[in-house]
Amino acid sequence: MSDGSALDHHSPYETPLHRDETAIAGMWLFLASEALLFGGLFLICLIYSHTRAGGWAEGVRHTNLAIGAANTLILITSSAVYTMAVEAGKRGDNRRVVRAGFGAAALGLTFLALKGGEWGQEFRENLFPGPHFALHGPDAGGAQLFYSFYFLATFLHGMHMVVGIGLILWICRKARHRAFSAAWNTPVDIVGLYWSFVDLVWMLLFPLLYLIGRA
Amino acid sequence: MARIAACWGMLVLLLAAELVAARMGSGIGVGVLAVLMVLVIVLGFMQILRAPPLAIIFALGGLFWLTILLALGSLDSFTRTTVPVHAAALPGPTAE
Amino acid sequence: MSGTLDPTAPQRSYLWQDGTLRSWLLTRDHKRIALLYLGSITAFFALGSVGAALVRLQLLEPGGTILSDATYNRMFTMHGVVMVWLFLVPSIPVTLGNFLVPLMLGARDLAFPRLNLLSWYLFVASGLLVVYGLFRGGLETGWTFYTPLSSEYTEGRVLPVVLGVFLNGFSSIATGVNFIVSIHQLRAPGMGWYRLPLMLWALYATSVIFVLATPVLGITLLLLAFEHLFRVGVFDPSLGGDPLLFQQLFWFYSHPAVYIMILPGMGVVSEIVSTFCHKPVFGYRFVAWSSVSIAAIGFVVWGHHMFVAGTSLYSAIVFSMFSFFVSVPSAIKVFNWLGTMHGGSIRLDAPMLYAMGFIGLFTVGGLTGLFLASLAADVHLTQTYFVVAHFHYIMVGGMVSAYFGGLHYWWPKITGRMYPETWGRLAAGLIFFGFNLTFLPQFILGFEGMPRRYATYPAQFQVLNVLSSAGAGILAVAYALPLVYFTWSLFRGARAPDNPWRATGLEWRTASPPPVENFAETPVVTTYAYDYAELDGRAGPPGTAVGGPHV
Amino acid sequence: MTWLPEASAHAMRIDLLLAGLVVISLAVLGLVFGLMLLNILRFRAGRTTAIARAIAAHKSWRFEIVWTAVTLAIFFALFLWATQLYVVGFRPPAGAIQVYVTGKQWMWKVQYPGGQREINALHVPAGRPVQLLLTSEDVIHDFSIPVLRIKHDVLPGRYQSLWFTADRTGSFRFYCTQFCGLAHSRMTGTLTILSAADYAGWLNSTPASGSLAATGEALFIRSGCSGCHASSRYAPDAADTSRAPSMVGLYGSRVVLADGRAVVADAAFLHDSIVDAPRRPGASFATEMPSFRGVLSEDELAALVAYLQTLSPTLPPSAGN
Repeated sequence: MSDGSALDHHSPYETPLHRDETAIAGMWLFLASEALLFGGLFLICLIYSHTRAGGWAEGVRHTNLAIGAANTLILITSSAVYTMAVEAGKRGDNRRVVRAGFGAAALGLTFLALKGGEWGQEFRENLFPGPHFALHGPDAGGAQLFYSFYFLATFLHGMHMVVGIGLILWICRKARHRAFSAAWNTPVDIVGLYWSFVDLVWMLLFPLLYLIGRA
Repeated sequence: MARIAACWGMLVLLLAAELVAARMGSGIGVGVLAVLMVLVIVLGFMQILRAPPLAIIFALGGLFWLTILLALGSLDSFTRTTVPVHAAALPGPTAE
Repeated sequence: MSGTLDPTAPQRSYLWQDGTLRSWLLTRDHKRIALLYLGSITAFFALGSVGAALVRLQLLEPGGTILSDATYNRMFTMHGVVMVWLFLVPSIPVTLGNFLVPLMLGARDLAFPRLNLLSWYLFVASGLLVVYGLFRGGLETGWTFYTPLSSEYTEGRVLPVVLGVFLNGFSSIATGVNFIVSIHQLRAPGMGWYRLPLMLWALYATSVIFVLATPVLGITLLLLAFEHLFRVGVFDPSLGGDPLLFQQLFWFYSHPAVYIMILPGMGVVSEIVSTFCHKPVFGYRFVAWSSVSIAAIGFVVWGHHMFVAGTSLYSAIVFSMFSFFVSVPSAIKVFNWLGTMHGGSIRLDAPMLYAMGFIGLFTVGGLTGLFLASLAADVHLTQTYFVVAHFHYIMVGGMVSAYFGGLHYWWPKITGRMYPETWGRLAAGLIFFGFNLTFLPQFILGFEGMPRRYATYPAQFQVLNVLSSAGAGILAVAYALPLVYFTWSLFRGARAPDNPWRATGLEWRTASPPPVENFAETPVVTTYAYDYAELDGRAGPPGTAVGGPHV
Repeated sequence: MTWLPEASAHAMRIDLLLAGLVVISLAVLGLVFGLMLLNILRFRAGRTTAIARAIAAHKSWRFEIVWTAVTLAIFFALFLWATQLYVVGFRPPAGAIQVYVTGKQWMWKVQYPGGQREINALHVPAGRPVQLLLTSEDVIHDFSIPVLRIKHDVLPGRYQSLWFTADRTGSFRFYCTQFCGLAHSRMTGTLTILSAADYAGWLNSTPASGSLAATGEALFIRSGCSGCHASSRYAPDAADTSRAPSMVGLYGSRVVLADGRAVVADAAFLHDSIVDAPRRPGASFATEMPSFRGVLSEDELAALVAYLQTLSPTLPPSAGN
């Protein structure tokens, strides 16, 4: 794909358009697969937030809403900024791709930094499940289930963020070498799909981890 | 550019509404708003309607199977009657 | 293999275009990747077979003298994990599928060639990780990893094995994405959906399961790894967690995985039966759509693994009903294969023998599946040797027979050499006999109540166990035979013509073995998939078969 | 090998269902193999004349509808039949005897309403409904009684119910059928179905709880003795002494040692034999007993010896060693 709009000799495609459409469809299929990956987590949440409602809600109340809400705002903005890169890519404007890409990646890193701070605080407060778990009482078990879920879900989402930031930086590097043109910008588009998907997952995790059951 | 700004604005408003709904204790309200946010992202940022038709099929397929997972996966837990064992009861009740 | 290098071949086949090791390891050619896969899964098949052999040897004696309990438990776990994830799930899709999908579509390659190579590397990495875990420390949880045994009570090497299987999932997803997108986007001009060979319908359905079920296994194993690492997690009963939730998630993948294993086999059998009857597949559209409906309904039956696990009555009833539904499309396929044979011009070459073995053994497996879908019968039979026999009939009797049939059938195309026919038939017969001797007694053992995964057993079960072990010995010899004569044929086999079986299908329209680009020019499809009249017209009147289709 | 007996009316109903399934399966198998054979005989290449194949290809949908409909109908009938027998398991009758069964790696602890306890053994009366309340102390086990055609997984943290009305006296085996770790295959026991009078007698003669012998019985399982030594008169494998001598009736019997001496197996002999197993002439056992010196404390040895003494019920237990 490094040689831009031309098809290389081994390519199984008729035309560049055919190839690009195929790549985008392939990405959507991969995202469908990813949706099922997070689907398993959502199932856990759906069940325990009903069968262990008390402990679950107690866990929700102990999350840091300020950081969570700030992170949501950051991620919304990051996704919007990267979508600008996609638009710039469509026009073949490599400079804007670089600028928007770096902006989106920086916001992503901010998200991770805040998340890391939140984790650190939670570790200090002994909210990581285990024998020294901070919460006691009849609902402590459910709260531990919540925090197992919380740490795994945020870890998995964080890993997706790391991969996404890596992909964005890769796009920026290519764009600096003026790799994209109005005729060929599929990688920018595909990374955009992935980044928006990571954003989308957070839009569902945020209410599940911070809001529902809080009041 | 205007599209992106509009979507961003909508998402921020929805986030604010979500926080208000959470304060009021309306779990359903929060859920509806979250789904709206997802829709804004899928339609506005990912532009699914302008993707190849195949992409729409794949997305709907993923959604369908996700529904199966959630519906049938939770069927058992929501229809089960569980008799929990309390730690004190483990050695066995002496009088029945 | 350089002994068969033939520089005088008229076309530069994919095999000898560039013989360096580097060119093989960095290849993007789907045909070479298929061969890389073939080598790897053969090695894993051998490894899994060693596990099976040790298990069967141990069970010769009620007291189980050759292995300790701990070793026995590790061996059946090793057998299960290796066979399921490193052989059965990938088997047909990654070898025959990788090789054939572009050829059958009339395309130069799969949609994402580099992703395809990546999937092989992921597969090898996952295999090595699993093998490392299984041999450095071992694991004794069974391939199902039920919590809390696997998370909090085992001393085994859960992490490497689970992470290996997790990686393996990404390899599956990559293959699935590649197949689905290729079948949508890379069909040759004129090849409509109803002109696709049934093998492609089957692989498409398989890929849907790859893409949509595998991620759920991934998240399940991550949750398990978390719980094992920190000794506390979402399935932990001491916190009020529900270990059955692990089973729900696990079987959401692992039941459809059974259809990952069997659907490609059905595709292979459809191709073979049609070719060796020289007749279009009876009820093409029904066979095609039955693949899709098996994949779809296969997603909603997983609960039948849990009828005695403590799930609710409603859940059990719903899943039992769906389980009956899923066997309808399978029955449709069996009847249609028989309908294809009716009025055909049947040749009993080795691939056809394997295909008929598949039909017979798969039918037994499917029918005994009804026993297990029937709620009250399942209560008595589940978790006994009845279940062991049932799924071996599907996976080994069915799937492995189809895999061997497919290997024989496409061997001339893959290597450009014919295998020795007599040996092929002998091996097919021996596999059928050895298989039945191994697993028929296990149905009775299961009814009698012998639980599975027992290192020792009451003496009353010994006779049937000895019979079963004897069958396993025969089966081992039968599986080794093809390895020997396939290798022999690479050097001494007769040169294969382009279309040795007088089959339809685009893969037979190119050279054996195919050139790197697959086709000299993009083929154009003008007729449906199994048009033997058109084929015979093109090739002139058939010389070998008297009963050719002159209408 | 004898056919698996049916020890309840429910077991008979399950066998009827299984028989129905077998009949249907054999019919379908006969059809499939028969058609395959017929086709091969009639349509071998070179043996047949051209038949109007095109017709078959175009008229296929009628056949498809027919065999799809027939299969569906049969399946639905089977579904109803099997489900109705399964639902019964969820409705234990009022007034059933409730017995608590706890699974633990790798043994079954059984406790009766009157306080009697047993390890790896379950005594029930014939003709009266019995409800087992099952739970586990560690991993998932499964309590399976083949002669009653029932089983249920045993989960930590909650009770599962399994009920039956046995109608045939005798001793049968039950198993753990959910893989539970190292000694999974040793986690079996004996179900003894007694007549109502025998059951009452058994309840009276069984000590209620906490005796030294009961502790010893638990040790006998936990230390791995039960893996090789038979210890139950009623167990189907009581006669199986291929691995090690049976403990039933050992106490008080005469034992010939390697040097030809014959001694009476008294409490001291049992104690010393556990610590260092004696060689016996002419006996070839599949396993060799390890030394338990330093493995078991004296308290534990005393309990074990007390337990072994109860396996020879005709003799009075000694006053310990």
